[in-house]
Amino acid sequence: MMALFLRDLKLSVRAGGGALIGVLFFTTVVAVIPFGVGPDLNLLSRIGPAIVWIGALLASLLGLDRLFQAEREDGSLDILLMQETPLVLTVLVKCLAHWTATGLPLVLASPMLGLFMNMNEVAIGAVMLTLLVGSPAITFIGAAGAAVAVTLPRGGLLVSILILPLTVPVLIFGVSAAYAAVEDPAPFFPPFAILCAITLFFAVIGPAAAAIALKNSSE
Amino acid sequence: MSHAFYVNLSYVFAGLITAIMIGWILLDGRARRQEMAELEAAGIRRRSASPAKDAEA
Amino acid sequence: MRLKAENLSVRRGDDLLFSNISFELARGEALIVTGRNGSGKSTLLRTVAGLIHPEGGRAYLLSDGRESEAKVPEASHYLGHRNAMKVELTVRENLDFWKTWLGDFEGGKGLGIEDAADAVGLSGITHLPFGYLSAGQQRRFAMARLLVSHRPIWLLDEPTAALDASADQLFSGFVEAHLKSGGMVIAATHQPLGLAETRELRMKGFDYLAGEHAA
Amino acid sequence: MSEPIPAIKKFSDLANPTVFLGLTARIVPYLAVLTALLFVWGLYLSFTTEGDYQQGETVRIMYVHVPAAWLSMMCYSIMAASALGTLVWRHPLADVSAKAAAPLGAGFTLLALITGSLWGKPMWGTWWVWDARLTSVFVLFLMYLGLMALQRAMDDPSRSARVSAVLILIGFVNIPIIKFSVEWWNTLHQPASIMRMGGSAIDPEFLRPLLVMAAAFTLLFFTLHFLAIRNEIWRRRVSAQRRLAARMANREG
Repeated sequence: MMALFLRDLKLSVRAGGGALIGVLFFTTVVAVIPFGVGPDLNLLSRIGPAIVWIGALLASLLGLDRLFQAEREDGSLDILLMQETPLVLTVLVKCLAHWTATGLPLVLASPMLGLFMNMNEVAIGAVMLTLLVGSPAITFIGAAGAAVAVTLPRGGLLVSILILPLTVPVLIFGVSAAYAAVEDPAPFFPPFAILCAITLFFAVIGPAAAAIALKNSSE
Repeated sequence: MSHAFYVNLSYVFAGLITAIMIGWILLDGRARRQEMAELEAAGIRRRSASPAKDAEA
Repeated sequence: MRLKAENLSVRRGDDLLFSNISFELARGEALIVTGRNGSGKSTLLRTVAGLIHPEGGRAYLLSDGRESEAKVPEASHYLGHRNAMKVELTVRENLDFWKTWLGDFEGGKGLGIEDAADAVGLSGITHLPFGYLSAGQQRRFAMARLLVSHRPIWLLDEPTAALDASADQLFSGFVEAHLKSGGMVIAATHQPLGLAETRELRMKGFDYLAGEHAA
Repeated sequence: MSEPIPAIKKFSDLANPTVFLGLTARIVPYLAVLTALLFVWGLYLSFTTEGDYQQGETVRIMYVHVPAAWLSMMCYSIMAASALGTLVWRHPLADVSAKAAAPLGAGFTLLALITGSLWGKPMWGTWWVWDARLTSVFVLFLMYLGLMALQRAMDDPSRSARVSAVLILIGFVNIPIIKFSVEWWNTLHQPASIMRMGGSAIDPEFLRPLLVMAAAFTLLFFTLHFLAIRNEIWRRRVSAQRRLAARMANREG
């Protein structure tokens, strides 16, 4: 399992700077918002957590369609499927490697973008924490979508469209937890706990669905 | 927070970023050197294995 | 140990691609699957490998006359049209990954990476990225995957397609050695593999005679 | 790698990577020592001079912020010159130079942004504002990252060279915008005070450490750039030799 994790990590580092492109996309998406809404610092700090979250959500969808497609194209998928190792576990490890290579850099880049959105220190910390907890959920759902679309020749866009509605709960609770940390009346913990629960839930459901889809994908 | 804090922090960041750049360049150079040594080793072995063929080429 | 397939049928769309194929292989035996394009050679191999769910029938392992716990896919190497190697990684990283990932099936031990590279006649370039190699070299390292981890059954789909004559011979040597050490081979091919004693299963498309040549 | 250094006989020999590597091996040690000495002097000066009566201690941030900002633009100019070299003269080292400079430029731009933020917080009360100067420097940072991603995405250097050269030249529009943004638009950022018509407006008390630090950073950049070019030349040699090794293995096998 460790071998698979390390291999996937190596691949995403070598193949054209995957993490760099994700972070760049994230930064650019967030950076165009002030041009759209105007450089009003109060407004920016109010919408900041939501913008950073949406940016991270979109950026983490970027490389997902390649998760299994690349394996399929060179035939590795067949051999991975033939092993008795539970396929769910294989998918889970692939998801974790993908998240480490692309999701974690987004989390690390988020404080800088928080500053650009004129958020205060507490809000930045909250966004970073919620992203750290919530972004794996996006990868897990994405794995299911990627597995469904693995046989399609142009699955890339379809994966994003399939997944985006499913990530809405993650977005809702991630953003509301981040806001709760800043605005006094709302408590931070309940939405954060729900976010954790969603991630754990998808950590089970996503790989399981992906495994079923992959099992039935080969023709 | 005192102004000294910001001043020191900015120098710390300056040190950090230059250290990362220097470290990356040195490590990158070392990795390339090692790759060239590896190729050199492979090349020498190939030459000694079939000297005639290499002389033609 | 024996490999047994009973009444395999596979449906594609509305048609049956083939039906009721049965065969049995003992240690040291090879089965060559021949037939024109589209007759379902590849599909048969993928079915045995567990990658396609058959419409009917099944393949299983027999040990000591009883059905073994081990499944056919775990006991098999599958060498398809594609090499299952990452072009971004070096040959050694690729083979190393497959060696640790696949492990060894009981009753044998795979070669080391360098020994396997030596066996395919390409020692000394395992530090190169896989993508730098020519198609023929890539195919040879794909064969090396069969050597680094032990599997009693080899499922080979057009194994010699991208190979020149000398590599062809090399590969026949591997297959023969594998058979001698008690392995089993099922190969789909147009060209003869140059094996001395083999049985043949001729796929004729839908109007074939079920398992006529198979034991 | 201690390769014999061929004598430079013709001007065109400078284009020869081997000559360049020899030159680098000879020059870089001196450059590195000089850089270190300048940094020692500059750091000593910047921590011993008086604080500004308006800005207090924070003026010391200037001694890193201004050199970093200066380098972020100089680095891009060097890349633009290299891009011209690639497109017009097809100089073999030009693309190597541009590729080696991009990560350095990104690093110094990031440093300028960070130190600017750290200066802005106590002075303006905010880490960041979307004004012309800051935004255009941020765009510069994004361009560096984009160029790095582009250069990395393409495997074949000869193909990526011209594409990224074109992109670099298009992006050069941003440099005058950065330079003059403080004069064209009203911004929070203070206008340039060292290089402007009618002499420097800065107190010599601050000018000396600033100039020493600027020199130190500039030399640091050149040292690193030389080394990065060397690494890139080596990387391409390794890649070429690997292809050769693959071909030779085939012939023998």
